[in-house]
Amino acid sequence: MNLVFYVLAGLTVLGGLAAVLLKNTVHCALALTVAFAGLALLFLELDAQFAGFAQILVYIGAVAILVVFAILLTRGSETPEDGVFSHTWLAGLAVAAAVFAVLGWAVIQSAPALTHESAAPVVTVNQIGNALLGRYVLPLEIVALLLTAALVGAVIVAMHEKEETK
Amino acid sequence: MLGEGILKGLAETARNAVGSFVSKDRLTTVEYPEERLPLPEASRNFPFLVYDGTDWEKGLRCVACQICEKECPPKCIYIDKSKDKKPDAFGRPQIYPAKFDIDISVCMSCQICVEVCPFEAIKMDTQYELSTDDRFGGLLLDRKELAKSNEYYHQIHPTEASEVDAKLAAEKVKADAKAKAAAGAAAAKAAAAAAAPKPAEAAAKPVVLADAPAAKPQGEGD
Amino acid sequence: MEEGLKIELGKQGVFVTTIEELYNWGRKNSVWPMQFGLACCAIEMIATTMARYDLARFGAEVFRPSPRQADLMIISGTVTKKMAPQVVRLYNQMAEPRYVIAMGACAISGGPFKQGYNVLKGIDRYIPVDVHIPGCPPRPEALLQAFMTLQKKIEEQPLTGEGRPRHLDAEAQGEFPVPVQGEHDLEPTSNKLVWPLPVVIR
Amino acid sequence: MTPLGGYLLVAALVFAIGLAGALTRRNAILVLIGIELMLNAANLNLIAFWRYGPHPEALTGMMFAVFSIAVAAAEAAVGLGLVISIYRHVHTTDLDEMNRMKG
Amino acid sequence: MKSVEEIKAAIEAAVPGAGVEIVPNPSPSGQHSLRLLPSHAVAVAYFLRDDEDLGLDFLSNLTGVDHLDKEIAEKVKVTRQVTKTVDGVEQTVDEVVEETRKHMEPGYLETVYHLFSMAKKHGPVVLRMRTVNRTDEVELPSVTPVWRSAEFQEREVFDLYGVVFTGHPDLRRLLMWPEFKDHPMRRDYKEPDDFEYEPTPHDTVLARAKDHKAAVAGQEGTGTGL
Amino acid sequence: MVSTLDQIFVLLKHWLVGLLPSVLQPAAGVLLSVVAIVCVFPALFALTVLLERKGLGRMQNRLGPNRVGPFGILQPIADAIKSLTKEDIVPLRADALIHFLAPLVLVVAVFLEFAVVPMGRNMVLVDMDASLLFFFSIGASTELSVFMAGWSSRNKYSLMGAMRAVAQMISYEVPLLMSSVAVVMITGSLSLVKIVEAQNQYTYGLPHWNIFTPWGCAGFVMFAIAATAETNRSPFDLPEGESELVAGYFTEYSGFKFALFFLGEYLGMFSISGLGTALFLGGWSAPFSFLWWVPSWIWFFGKVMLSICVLIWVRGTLPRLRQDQLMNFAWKFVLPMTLLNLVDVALWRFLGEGWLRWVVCSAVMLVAYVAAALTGLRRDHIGPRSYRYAE
Amino acid sequence: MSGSLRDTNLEGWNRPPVIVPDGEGELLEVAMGPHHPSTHGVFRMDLALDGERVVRLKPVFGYLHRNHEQIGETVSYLAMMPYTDRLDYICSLTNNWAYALAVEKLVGQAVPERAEYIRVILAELTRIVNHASAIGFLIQEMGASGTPLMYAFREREKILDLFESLTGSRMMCNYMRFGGCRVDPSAAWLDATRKVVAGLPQFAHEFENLLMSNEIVMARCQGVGKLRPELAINAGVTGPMLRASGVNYDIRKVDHYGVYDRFKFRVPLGDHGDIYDRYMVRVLEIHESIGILEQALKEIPGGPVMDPKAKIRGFRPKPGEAYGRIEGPKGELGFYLISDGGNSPYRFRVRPPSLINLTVLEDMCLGHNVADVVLIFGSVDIVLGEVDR
Repeated sequence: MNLVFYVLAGLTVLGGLAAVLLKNTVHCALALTVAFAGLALLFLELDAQFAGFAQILVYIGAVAILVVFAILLTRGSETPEDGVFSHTWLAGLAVAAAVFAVLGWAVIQSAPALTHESAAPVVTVNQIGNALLGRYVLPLEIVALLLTAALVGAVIVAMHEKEETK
Repeated sequence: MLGEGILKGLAETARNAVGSFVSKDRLTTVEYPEERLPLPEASRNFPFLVYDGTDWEKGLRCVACQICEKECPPKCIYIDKSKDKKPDAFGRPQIYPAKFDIDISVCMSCQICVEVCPFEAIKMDTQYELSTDDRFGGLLLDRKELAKSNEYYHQIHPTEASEVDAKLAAEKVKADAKAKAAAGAAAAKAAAAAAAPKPAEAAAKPVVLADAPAAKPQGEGD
Repeated sequence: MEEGLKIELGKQGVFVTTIEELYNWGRKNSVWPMQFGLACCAIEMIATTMARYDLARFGAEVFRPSPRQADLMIISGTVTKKMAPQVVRLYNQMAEPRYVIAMGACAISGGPFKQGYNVLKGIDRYIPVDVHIPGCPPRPEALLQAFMTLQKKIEEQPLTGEGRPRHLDAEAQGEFPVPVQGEHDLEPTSNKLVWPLPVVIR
Repeated sequence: MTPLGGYLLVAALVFAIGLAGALTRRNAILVLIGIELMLNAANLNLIAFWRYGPHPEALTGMMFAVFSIAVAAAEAAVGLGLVISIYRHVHTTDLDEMNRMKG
Repeated sequence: MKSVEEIKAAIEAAVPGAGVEIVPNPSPSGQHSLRLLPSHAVAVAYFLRDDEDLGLDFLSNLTGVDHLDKEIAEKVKVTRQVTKTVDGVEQTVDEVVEETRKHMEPGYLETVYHLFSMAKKHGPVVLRMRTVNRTDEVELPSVTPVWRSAEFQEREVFDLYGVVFTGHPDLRRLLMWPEFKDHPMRRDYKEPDDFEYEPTPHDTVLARAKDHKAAVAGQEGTGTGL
Repeated sequence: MVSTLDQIFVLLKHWLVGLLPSVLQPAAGVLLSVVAIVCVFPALFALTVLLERKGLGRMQNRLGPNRVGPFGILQPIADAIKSLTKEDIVPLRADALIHFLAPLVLVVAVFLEFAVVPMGRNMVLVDMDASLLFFFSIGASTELSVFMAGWSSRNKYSLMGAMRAVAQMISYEVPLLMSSVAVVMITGSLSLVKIVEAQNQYTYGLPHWNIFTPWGCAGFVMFAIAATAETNRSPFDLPEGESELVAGYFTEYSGFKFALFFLGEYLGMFSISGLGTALFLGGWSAPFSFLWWVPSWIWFFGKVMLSICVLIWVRGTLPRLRQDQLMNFAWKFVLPMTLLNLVDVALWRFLGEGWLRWVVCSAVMLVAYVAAALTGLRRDHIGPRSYRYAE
Repeated sequence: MSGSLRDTNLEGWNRPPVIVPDGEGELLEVAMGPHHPSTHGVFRMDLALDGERVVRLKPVFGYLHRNHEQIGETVSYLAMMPYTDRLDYICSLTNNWAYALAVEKLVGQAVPERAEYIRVILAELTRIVNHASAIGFLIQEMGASGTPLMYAFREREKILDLFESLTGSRMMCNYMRFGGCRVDPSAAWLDATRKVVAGLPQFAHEFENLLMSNEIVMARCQGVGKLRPELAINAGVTGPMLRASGVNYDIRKVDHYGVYDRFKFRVPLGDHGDIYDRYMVRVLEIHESIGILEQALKEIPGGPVMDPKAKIRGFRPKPGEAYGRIEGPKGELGFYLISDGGNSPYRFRVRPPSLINLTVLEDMCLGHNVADVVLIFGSVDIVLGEVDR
């Protein structure tokens, strides 16, 4: 627990808050990237180099850009006149608050049981690679299958649209 | 094959880049303020007025006939005819331009004034370094700024100037002969008839003759 | 700084300069023109940037298509009444310090076409012009010479006091009103602040 | 507080923010943004547990997180693709309106 | 290439009632033209384009000409009855008197078409049409459906001369801005007063300067610099 | 002596850091390296801009800037003074904050990329295990700044430029990554330092650079194409294609923000050239073993400048592609070729030493290239034509 | 020419159907110009885009409308000659020729043989200048940072030097007169011209090397902006653009004006009518022009360059009218003059090839990309001075 942690945590939370609260959707998307960056830095703080960089590469490099593209393609950046929150926003907020209360209570309750500092594990990319193709080869294959399915699905959706416009 | 054309193009630019260090053909830049390309003889930019002799005011060939003013397509010449006559470079009394302005901010360098001038008085200059930040003062040339000597004319358009000189000399010879004849005739007349017109008028006559073409186009212009 | 002292220091290998000189040197040597051609003179302007005349030697070949990044607007050709509002708008979009060269007769006064119903009789009716080049079209050398005239003008500008450049003058006009295309003519027919009625010579 | 507790709290907070966003926003894309935040919160938990767990050298948590990132990318792509394709039909990304139009 | 007379005959055979007139051209160019009636012009145009022998598939040039109202003064010999005292008796005598009569010939706007054939490589065939007058009845049929090349040229004639082409799909001003009201190529167009100052004034400019001065003086009550 | 010269910057740094109390030493070391990077590359940028302008000039039979200072070398300084003092315009309707942040994000991200590029023996700011991944992940965030610039300007041309840029950068990032993965497969490490060291070996005095293998050569070509597209250089400079989109995403930028974009673009070029150098051209290693005595950083910067020169040369020659052609090229040609290249690398690895692997691997890539190029051209009916004449 | 007009339905507006996917709301409206880097000056296109695809294109003219025709009706016949220089300001000499030809037709003026040869030489040099710079600008618009344009202008400078030493001005030559030419070229000038012409094939070769087989140029140009011959004829398209669509129509061959029937030259024709054909037809025409120049320079006869009976000042044609046209580098350049006997024409009309060639701009651009629009526009090869006059 040091200053760096607090700064990063603050960055992440503020980014997240901005991402859900701001009116302009593009601003939301950019705030989201701030939250992603904060999280990635938290990963680095946790000595998970590979996961951190993967987080930046995938989330900032791809997901955030995709979101931005989607916003532009759907003209979602225009703020509707009758508010940006749905009419059931109160219920949603209540649910979220309840969830946070439960989670927070659980974390604080179990705090004494949680382990303290341990030595930073040294994880090389080599190890990750070996683990991926060794112990975790099945999940890897499944994820690969999933990604392929997603790819094919996306392509089919796009092609379908094209035919329709013609 | 894909990429072949691209490689050809790359080779071409490389040849030019390398060539620019060795051959003058491939490095065509003329570093302007220090070195300048010689202007061809026919080159033209803005008109100027030729004067003979040394005194520009006296030697202007222009007799303010206003043909160029009428013919100028963009109407950038302004001439005020003098009321009186002054002797020109050859001592003949002549109408002269009291005012001769050319607005070079309008002039289109077409050379039509030169073509129509019957007195070889207006010619094209090659001077092009005229840029200025003074909108009116710098771009409205008056008589004094326009007047350039015949020597200068010889310098910039040597062939043309010599032709013009020869032509003028021939005309002068003709005019002199005529004048002499006229004077002779007048003298004879005077001798014949005791009451003679004033000889000065007779002497001035050739000039009026030379002026004659001016009268015609003036009527045409409008 | 005194000139004498400066020369003396220069002799001893110490080069002294003032902020003013450095600033003027910088902007003088990096005048990026806007990629903006109007008519015949534009071809000569292009010819000036080409191999034989090579405007690049003065560091000015960076023709920026966007007015935001350009320093110099070369009005190369006839400005028609239909085009004039756009020219003024473009000038307004340029960032200070900005300069204008009126290239050729048409840009200065309407030139040979000035009697026409759709031709603006000189762009300096609406925007301030720094250098005028007469000619129809001016030779590329004339444009180079005008460019050097402009550089000289920049170099000699004091940064404070009388005669300081417009962008350092808080009271100077920054944006110029864009004329409106009316039913018969542009309205107004000139910007009286830029183009006061000249003193009549005759 | 222990470091792990801190991370877990941050993760819980981010998760709650994401949930709130997903539940309260009307714009479909912003709902997706909320979901992404929730996923990320989960990833933070995984990494934190791996780091402070008993066997960091086993790489389990980290692997889980990496897989989760990969899956999340697929999810985002498909989700956004669906939003865009729905948008082409109904010309809105407003979930309330989509609901009203049924179609 | 057929002569103008032959073309006229062919048109009249193909389009009954076309009412084609030959307008001779006295210049050495010998490009005589045919004047069409606006009511039959499009039919004639289709005929000219599609006819096997003519095949005038290429409308090269289309332009307008403005003819102002003309005051025509002609000398007419009139026989008048004059009462004269002839031989002391008042008599009514017929007398032939030459008299200048002035009458206004209404002006009109004219369009001229130069047609060529790309397939047969001949031409030009010159057509012309007239409007009724210059003010309110200025409509002519558009030939854009026949020859696309007329599209912009007709717009230009509309812009500069004010001829309204009926049947043109997109008749807007071409060269001047849309708010502009006048037709500047008409011979009676008067330019707006934007005079400022001319260093080399000439007759027309001086006249405009005078007008300008008067206008400004009338507006502001003070004379300006000029 | 030779090794001192080679390590002169490292020694200098150690000496300077050694002057400080030991508590501050690690931080000071990093700071010093950062300062060095922040100073050296902008200077290189100035030099490159001048080189580009003069080089293009030479290709076009003219001289290029030569008036400001001797041979025009002060030209970049004048440009810098002008750009930094020029008025900074934020359009009225623009999103001022994002408009301001965009160039900063770009420059910061690009500077970060230099952290992992080895610029000489022992000359790397951070020698981390996953440095290649770091490089790509930081590179990915430059796209965001481009988008921010285009979107916040509220200009149609800017927005279109930004969309093009982002689409192009995403498309070419995949082949860029894939072609680098080939090297990773051979070296077995994501660390750029290790990758360079693996290439710093010589047989008969010739280096073991990756480019001198069939897969490496193909990979390098693909990498070069993708890198050109990634940095928006001609012939892939569509996002700022001035004949179509005025100035692309930075149309509305003026003054120092524009200068930052300009800087960011060139720094991107340096960093990606540095990466390519490290991956395929042997990084800081000498091209021949007998040249071992030349300091390593000279080789590195020499190679980077060489690739920059090639980029300038290409820029001076080629027109640009169209957006859809660009995308097709990425997805239908470059990406399949890089994927095939991975197979090729695997073959190389398993065929073991000997002539066989040279033949097989070369044949695979060549055949694939010819087949792809021919079918591509035939599909689009593109090719030279003959013309007929009428008398 | 393939097919006759009757086979195709050309009634009015049969443009390719425009698919607007989901109503107009989706379209992005962009006004390209009047200040845009690739509009060759001050031209504006109002585009409606679906993504990057063009679904509507309306050209807007008049930003360089300099009232040429009105000026022509107020100044004398001779004074109009320098104004014609400024019509198509890249090819002033062909403009001179077209105007001189129209006036000569109007008054029945004959031209001495030597003057005809000089006119041919100057016109073909102008054609080379125009085509080279048109290709240069086209490739420039394709994004080639100016190198081909620089090469084109390098050659142009050489030709402009010739123009200047003959006529006195680089661009605005004002050289031709009714009944001949203003000055007689010296033998030295002809020699210099021969030298320049001898160097031209090498330039053309270099240009071709740089561009002709370049894959990027081919990919950008082939199959883009196709123009059918029927539409081209109907829309009055002329010049290289028409010939690129496969229509054999060259006024030099059709009208036999000047002395063109004495030279052997061929007319290159394209088969596809796309940008690449337009570009290649221009390249091939450069070669043909070089051929004509070589023949003309070899055969040029002596004699006067001006009909001695021709009048310069006080030129008042008898009432009548004439339409004279030549094959300008951009297409059919015609002048239509009506004389009422005064010293300025009653009606002075320019038939601008550039303007009329733009009639089909929208048809060629629909369905293509913005980037293609720029190229298609560039391949039309216009000069705004002539479009707007």
